[in-house]
Amino acid sequence: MRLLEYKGKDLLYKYGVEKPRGMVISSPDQIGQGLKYPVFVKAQVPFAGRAKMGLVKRANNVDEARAVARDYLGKVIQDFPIRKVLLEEGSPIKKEYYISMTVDRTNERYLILASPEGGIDIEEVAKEHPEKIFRGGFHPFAGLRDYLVNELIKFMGIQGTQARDFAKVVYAMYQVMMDYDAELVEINPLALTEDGKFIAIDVKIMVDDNALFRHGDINVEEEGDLTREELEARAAGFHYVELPGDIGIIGNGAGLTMATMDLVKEYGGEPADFLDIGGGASRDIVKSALTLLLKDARIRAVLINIFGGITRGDEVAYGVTEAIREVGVSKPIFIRLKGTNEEEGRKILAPLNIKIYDTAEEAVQDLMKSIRGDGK
Amino acid sequence: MRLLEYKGKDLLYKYGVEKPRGMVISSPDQIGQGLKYPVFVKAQVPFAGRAKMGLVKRANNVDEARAVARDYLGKVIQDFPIRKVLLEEGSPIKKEYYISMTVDRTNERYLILASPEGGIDIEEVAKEHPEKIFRGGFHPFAGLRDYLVNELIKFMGIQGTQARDFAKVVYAMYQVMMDYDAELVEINPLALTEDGKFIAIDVKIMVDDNALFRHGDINVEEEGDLTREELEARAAGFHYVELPGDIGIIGNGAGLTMATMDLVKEYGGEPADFLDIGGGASRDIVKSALTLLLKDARIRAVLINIFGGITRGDEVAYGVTEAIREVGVSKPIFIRLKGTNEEEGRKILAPLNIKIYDTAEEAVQDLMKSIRGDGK
Amino acid sequence: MILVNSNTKVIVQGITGSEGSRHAQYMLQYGTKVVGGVTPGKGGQSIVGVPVFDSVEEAVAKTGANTSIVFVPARFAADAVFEAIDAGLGLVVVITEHIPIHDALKFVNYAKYRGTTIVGPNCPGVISPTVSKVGILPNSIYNKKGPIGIISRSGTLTYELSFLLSQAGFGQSTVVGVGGDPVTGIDTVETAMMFEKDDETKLIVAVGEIGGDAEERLAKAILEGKITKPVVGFIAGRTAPPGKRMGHAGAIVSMGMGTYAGKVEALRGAGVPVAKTPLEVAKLVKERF
Amino acid sequence: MILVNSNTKVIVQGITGSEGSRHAQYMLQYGTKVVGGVTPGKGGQSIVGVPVFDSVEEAVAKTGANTSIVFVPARFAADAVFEAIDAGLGLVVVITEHIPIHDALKFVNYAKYRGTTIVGPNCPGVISPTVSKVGILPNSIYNKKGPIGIISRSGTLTYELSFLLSQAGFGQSTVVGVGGDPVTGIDTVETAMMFEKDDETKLIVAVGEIGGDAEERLAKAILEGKITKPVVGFIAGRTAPPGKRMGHAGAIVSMGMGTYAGKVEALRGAGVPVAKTPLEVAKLVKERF
Repeated sequence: MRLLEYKGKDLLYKYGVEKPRGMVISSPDQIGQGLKYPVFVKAQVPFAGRAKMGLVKRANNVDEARAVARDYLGKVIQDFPIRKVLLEEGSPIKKEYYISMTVDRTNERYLILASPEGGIDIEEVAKEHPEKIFRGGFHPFAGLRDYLVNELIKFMGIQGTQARDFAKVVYAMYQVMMDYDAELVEINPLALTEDGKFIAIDVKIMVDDNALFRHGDINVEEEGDLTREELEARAAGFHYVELPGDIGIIGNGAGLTMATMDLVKEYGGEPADFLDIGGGASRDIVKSALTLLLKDARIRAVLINIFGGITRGDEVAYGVTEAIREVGVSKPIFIRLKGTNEEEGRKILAPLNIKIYDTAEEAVQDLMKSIRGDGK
Repeated sequence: MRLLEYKGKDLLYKYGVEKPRGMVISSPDQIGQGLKYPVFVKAQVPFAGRAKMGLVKRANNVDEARAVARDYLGKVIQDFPIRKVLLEEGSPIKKEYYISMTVDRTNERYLILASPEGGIDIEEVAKEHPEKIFRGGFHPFAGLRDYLVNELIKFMGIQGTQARDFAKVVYAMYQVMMDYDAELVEINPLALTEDGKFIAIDVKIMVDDNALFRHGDINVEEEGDLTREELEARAAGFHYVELPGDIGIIGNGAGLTMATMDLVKEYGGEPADFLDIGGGASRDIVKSALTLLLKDARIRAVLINIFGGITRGDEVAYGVTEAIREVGVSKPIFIRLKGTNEEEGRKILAPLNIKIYDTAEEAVQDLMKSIRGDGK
Repeated sequence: MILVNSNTKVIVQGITGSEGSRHAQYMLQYGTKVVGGVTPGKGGQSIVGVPVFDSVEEAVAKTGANTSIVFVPARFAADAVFEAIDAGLGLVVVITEHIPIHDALKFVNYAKYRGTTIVGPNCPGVISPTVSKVGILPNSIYNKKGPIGIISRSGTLTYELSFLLSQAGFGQSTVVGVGGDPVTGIDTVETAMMFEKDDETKLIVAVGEIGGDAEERLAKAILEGKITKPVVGFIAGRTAPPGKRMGHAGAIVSMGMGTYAGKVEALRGAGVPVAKTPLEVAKLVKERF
Repeated sequence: MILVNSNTKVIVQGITGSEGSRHAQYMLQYGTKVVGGVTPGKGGQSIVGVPVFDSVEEAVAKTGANTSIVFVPARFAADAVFEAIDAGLGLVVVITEHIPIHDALKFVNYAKYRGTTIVGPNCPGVISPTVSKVGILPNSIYNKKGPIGIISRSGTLTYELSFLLSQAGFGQSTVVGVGGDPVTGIDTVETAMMFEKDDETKLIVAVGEIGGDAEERLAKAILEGKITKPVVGFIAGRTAPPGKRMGHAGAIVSMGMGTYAGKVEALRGAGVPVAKTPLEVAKLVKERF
C-alpha cells in the first residue's frame, strides 16, 4: 500500500527528517491563518505525475488556497477520490537530491539508490547518466552500516556538518523501512535549503500490504492509496482490473489468469478484465466474481478457467451455480475446469447445461466462434 | 557491570514485567507512609548470598524499616558501600520459577535457561535434577521465536492465560537483553501470585561494560556494582585484585599476569595481587601501578613481567623510572622485559641499576632468593 | 529427479488447519511419506492417520522427517519456517501466501546460512511424479514420470503446463513451483542448475510471468554455459497492463527489465524458444526430442 | 602454515591511528605484504609508504588485498569488520579490544555466513614466522620457522611461549592468538583442526586460561579422533581467585567447567600433557620429538 504524501512525511518526521511547514486538510474550511503565504496546495493522490496533472498549485492567500482545495476535494482521479489536501510553505532550495531505500529482490537484501541530481527527472538521469546513481546493497543480517552511509555521502558530494545531517536522514529512512515493513521509502527531492538544512519535499512510502496487521497506526482507508474499486475487490476477496475489451475472464492464480488473457488475444479476442479469484477461493468469492462480470454490460461472453490445486472444483461449481441462479444467464459462459475435485465440480454444473472443457484452448476457440457467430 | 536489583526491576518493568510494590531510598528519612507493612528491606548490593548475610530483613512498621535501612546504609560489604535500600511489600506467592537469558559463548548465540523450580536453591536443582532445567538456544539472525517460547511454556507446565502472560515476560527479557547490551537477564524467583500474576521478586541484569557508551541512561556509580577499589582502578586504567600474599606482581595481559602468579607460587611465593596493566599501557598507567605496590606495606618485593606486543618497553621503562623517582626504592624490584622496544626500555632503565631479566623464571628465582635471604 | 524422492519423509506444519489436513490426506493418497504433523498445543492427536506433535524438533526426533511443508497462516508462518530451519530439516516447502516480505527476507537468508533449502513462499510445492509430492499440486494430473523438468513461478499455470505436457506424452522428472512472491527460496536459476545436474532430466521447461528478472537471469546463466540442457520457455502476461510501480526506485532498478518483450528477447538471445500459448510449449518440446 | 602465508596481502583498517600506523610499519618491517590502509575520509593520503583509501571496497579493488587487520576503536570496530566481510575478504584479524559482545556475536556469525574467517577480537593476531605477520606480535622473537603450531587465548602469553620454544630450538609453523573475548571468530578447536590438516605442523601447543570451555572442547575433539597430532597444553590461572560470576545462569551453564583443575583433567584425560610453567612447555615438547 502506498501511503499518501503527508502520511509518509509524518512517519519520517517522527524519526527526525524535517518537512516543510504545512497542514493537512479534508475540508477547505480547515484552512485558516497560521501559514506563511504563498503556499503550495497539493492534492493527496497515490500516483506519479501529479504536478503535470495540475494537482499541485500555488496559492498566494487563504482565499486562493481554499478555492484550490475545494476544487481538488471534489475530484476523482484515476478512480481515486481525493480526500486530503496538503498545504505547505515553500522552502528556499539550494540543491535537490534523490534517495530511496527498497528491497533488492534478486539479491535478497536491501538496496539504497541515490543521486546528487534529484527531482522529477530522476529516471532520465538514471537512463542518461547511470554513473550519477549510487547503488548500495546491505544484508538484513548486517543491517545498515556506517561504512555504506559514508560511501553514499562521498558519492553525493556532501561535506562537513551536512554529512552528519544527511546520515541522520538515511538512518531515519532505514528505521521507517524496518519498523513499518516498508517496501519502498523514497524522498525526491530531498532538498538542501539555503540555510543548510535537509528537508523532504516529496515522500513516497509503500508499506507491505501483507504486514499491515502489525501496523495498527496506519489507517488504510484514510492514509492509503486504495481506489474504490480496489477497496471493493479487497472486501469481495478477489483481484480485479478493468480492461478495455468485451470478453470477461475469470481465472485462479495470476499466472493462469494472465495466460488466459494472452490466449484470448492470441485468438483475436479482447479481454474486458483481469479477475483472479486467488488460491482456495470459496463459493462466495466465485459467486461475487461471476456476478460482477454478468452484470457488466460491456461483456459479451465469459470465460472461466480453473485449474484447481488448493482451489476446489466443487466450490467453484457451487459459486457459478449460485451466481447464475441469482442473475440469470444473460450471456454465454465457457468453463474450463481441471484439477482438485474436478469430477465433483462437473457433476454440480451438469444441471446448468454449460459445456465444461478439458483444455483452455478448446474453451477459447468455442467462445470466439460464438462471438463471431452472432457478432460478425 | 551488574545492575543493582532495583534498577534491573525498573528496566524490566518498563517492558511490562511486574514487580512488587515498593520504593528505593538512599536515606532512612525517605521512608514515609504509602507502603503496606510488613515490608522487606533489601540492601542493594551487587553480589549473591545477600539473604544469608542478613542484608534482607522484614520490617513491621515505618520505625523498624528506618532502623534496618539506617543500619544498611552505613555498611561497606565486600568493599562495596551500600548506597541504596529497596523496600518492598510482600507478595502472596503460589509458585516460584527460575528464568534467565544469557549469551551462549560456545555456540555463539543466545540461551534461555529456566526451571519450574525457582528460588535460591536453583543451582542445587541444576545439579541434582538437570532434567528440570530448560535450555533453549536461539540464533541472533533468527531472534527469539514463538516456537521456542511455546516449548519453554510447555516445559514449565504453564497453561491458559498465564501462558500468554509468561510469554510477555520472556519477550520483555529479550528486549532488555537486546536494547541494553545485557550479558545476563535473570529473574529468580519469578513468582506466580495467588491471584495468577507473574512478579519479578529478584532480578539480576549484567550489562556489557564495553557497551555502556550506548546507554547513557545507566549511571555507573549509582546503579552499578563497582567497588571503591574497582572505581579507582578504572580511573587509573589498570585491572587490580588484592590477594593475601606478600609479593607484588605487575604484568601486561591477564594471561601473562596469571602465569606470573602461578610461577611465583610454583617457586613457593605468595602473590599479594593480580595487577594487569593491559595492552598498550602508557607510562602514567605503569607509574600508578608500581606506585600502588611500592606503597603497599604488605609487599616485600615487586616482580614486573612485561612481554611487549602493543605494550612498548620504553613506555614501561619511563613509568617505572618516574614511580621510583617519586616514591623511592623501598623494596627490591625485579623486572623482566621482552618484546616491542625492549632495547630502548633497557637503556632507559640502566641508570636505576635494576637487573633486567630475559626470562620470567630467572626473575622469579632471584626474587625468591632475595626474599629468603633477608626473610628466613 | 530433484528435491523430493522416495526418501522424502514429510511433516506438515499446520496440519490441524483445514488446508493442512486436506493436503496431508492428498499427499498420503499420492504416496508421499507423510510421517507427522505439527501444531503447537495440539500434540498427541492423530490426523489423517499421522501423529501430531507440539514442535518440529519433537516431530523430527520421533519420525525421522527430513522435509516439512508449511500451511501455517501468514502471520505465524515465518515462525514456523524458522522452527523448521532450526530443527535442521533439509527442505522446507512454504505454501502459505501473504507472508510479509521482510519476514521472507529474513528466513530465506537464514535458511541459506543453515543449509536448508526453501521452496516458496506462495508456491504450489514440488512433485516428482509417481514418486513423491510435497505440495498442493492436483494428484490426478501427475501420473507420468519422464524427462522434463518444470520450473514455474506461477501456481496454477504449473498444473496447466504439466497437464498439457503429459497429454502430449512427456512425463516429468520433477515439477517445481518456486513461488510467485518477490522474495523466495530457490529461484528459477537455482532450480535450473539442479535440473542441469540431474541425470533423469533431459529438457527444462521454464514458466515465467512478467515482472522480476528471473527469466533474464536464466538467459544469462545459459549464455554463461552454466545450463547446457535444452530449455523451453513460456511467459504469462503478454497482454497484461503494467502493474503498480515501486516508485522511481522500481524504475531505476528494473531499467526496463521485467517486461514481456524484454524477457522474450533475453531468452531467445540465449537460444531458448518461447511459446505463445501453453499448448505451444508441448509442441516446442516435441520438436526437441 | 595456516591462515597467513606469502600470498597474504593485507590492508590495515584504522591505519591513520597511532596503533594502526605503528603496527603497519612493524608488519612491513617483518616482511608482510601490507598493500594499503583504510580510514574513512582520509583516502588519498599515504602512510608508512602505503596508500590510504576511504573504503575497504576501494582498497581491495585497487590493491588486490585478501586480508584485513582492524585497529579501529571499539565503538566503530564492528562497522569496520562488517565492511571487511562485505568486501569479500577471506581473513579479518581484529586486534581491537573492548568490542561489545552483542556486536561480536553479530559479526562472527555474519562472517561465517559469508565465508570470511575472523581471528579475534581482542587478539594479538597471526604470524607464520619468517613469512608473514598479520598482528601485533613482536617481530624480534619470531625468527624461526618450525614444526610447532601455537594456539593461544592469551596475548602476551603467546609471545612468552613462542620465545621459550624458539630458545629451546623449536620454530613455529604458525602462531595464532585466537583472542580472549567471550565470543571470538575461530576458536581453539577450529584452529587445532587447521593445524591437523597442515603438513608443516607436527605438534600443537595450546595455551589456555581459566574460564570458558575451549580446553574441554579441545580434549573432546582429541578423544573423538578429530585431532591426531600430539598436543601440549598450558593453562594460566592455576592460582587465580575465582572471577565474577555470571549469575546462577553462569553456574548452571558451566557446571564446574572452566576451572583450572577441570581443564587439566580434561586435557590429561585426552592424553595431553599440561605444563605447570611456560618453560616446562618447551621440555614437554622436546620429549615428543
